Amino acid sequence: MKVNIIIFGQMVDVTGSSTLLIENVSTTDELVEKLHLQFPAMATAKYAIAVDKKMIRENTSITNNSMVALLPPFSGG
Amino acid sequence: MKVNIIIFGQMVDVTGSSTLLIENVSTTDELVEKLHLQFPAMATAKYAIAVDKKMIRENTSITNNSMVALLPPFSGG
Amino acid sequence: MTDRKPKNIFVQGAIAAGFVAASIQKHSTQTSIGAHSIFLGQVRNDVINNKKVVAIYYTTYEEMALEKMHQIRQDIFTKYPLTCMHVYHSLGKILAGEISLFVFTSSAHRKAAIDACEETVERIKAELPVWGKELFQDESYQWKENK
Amino acid sequence: MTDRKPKNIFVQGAIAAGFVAASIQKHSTQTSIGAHSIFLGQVRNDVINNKKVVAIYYTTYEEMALEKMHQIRQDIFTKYPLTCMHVYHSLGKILAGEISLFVFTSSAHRKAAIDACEETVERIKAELPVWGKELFQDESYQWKENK
Repeated sequence: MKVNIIIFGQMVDVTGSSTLLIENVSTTDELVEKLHLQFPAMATAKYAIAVDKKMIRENTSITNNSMVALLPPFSGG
Repeated sequence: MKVNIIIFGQMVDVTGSSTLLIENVSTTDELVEKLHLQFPAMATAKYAIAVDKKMIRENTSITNNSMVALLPPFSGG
Repeated sequence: MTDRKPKNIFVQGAIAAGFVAASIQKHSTQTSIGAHSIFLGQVRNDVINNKKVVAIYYTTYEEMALEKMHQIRQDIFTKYPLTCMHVYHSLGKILAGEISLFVFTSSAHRKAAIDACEETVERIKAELPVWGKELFQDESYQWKENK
Repeated sequence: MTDRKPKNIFVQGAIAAGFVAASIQKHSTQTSIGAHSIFLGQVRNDVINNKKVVAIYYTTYEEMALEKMHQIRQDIFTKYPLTCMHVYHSLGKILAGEISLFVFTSSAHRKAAIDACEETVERIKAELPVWGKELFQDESYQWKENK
């Protein structure tokens, strides 16, 4: 299973990329764990996760078709 | 003693004029009494009195030089 | 009240959209501003007893209104950290759909600009000696009442 | 959420004063409107650690932002008796002094227009996935934070 992740704002500075492909994860908790291993700076970064354009607050299942996004604090306006 | 009165808005409909000259009054209470005799419709009209551009709430002395205004409810904007 | 001469706020006729734009544009050099709040009052085509309002004719007790506006302005600047405030009120005949009041406040942050604009509008409606005569199609009229 | 396609709110580059004027002008035919409330966000020339912000570069997660804005719009129309609401947000590089957010609400009476405008601005700042990168003169940057 591969999950495509899109990354915005200051999180791009943390991951160095605005998209990532992460393999072998089926929940957002697993995804976060993998990301933190790959990018230790994420541990102190503030961000939320959206799955299919909805902010999630709990561990959520993800599939090949899920659209996962890493969203740092909003600063529009 | 003559007092010049300026009249605005719907109060002009009541008095028929936008200025009046009232004689022999030295306070606003006396003035109101005279006006009500002259214009009985004033008894039911809503209006405030300004002396020298300040709204008054109590009986106030007026002189030849006073600028007295009859102000119906404001409806600007 | 200071001795400073009160600014005139009255304009003959409606306030044009282009005038609002020019006011906004002028602020682009004031780069400490982060937020503008604008209120525009537009004449409504109300139907009262089956008669349509086609225009409002505004009059004022100008000297008193300008003194009062000066005081409102001072109060608002004391209460809110504004960069600037502009107020324009129409006099004369303003057709339905035209703009008769323009209040424009600017500040570094949105809260001050928004609150100051609203408070200024409320005070103008309540405290300025201005009267609106609602003119109907058949040339009859009634006096406007502020809520 | 209805099936209706969300309206686009994003524009490339700054929002011109003339665009605001054209928006206002369009409403002169809607004679049931009595009040317009407008909020404009302008890029500030803040000084941070002795470095001056010369511009903000805005990016968004557009698909999600438009869905969210659609929901905000529906909530606001449910809560307030509005005649209309228009929202525009800039993307790309907006210079200090330029306008990056334009929120415009109209109603028969002022209370609804003013309250709806303020609530919409607050929700946009809190809920829209948009990010501002503050660009300094020396080409360094920092990420904007909303208060």
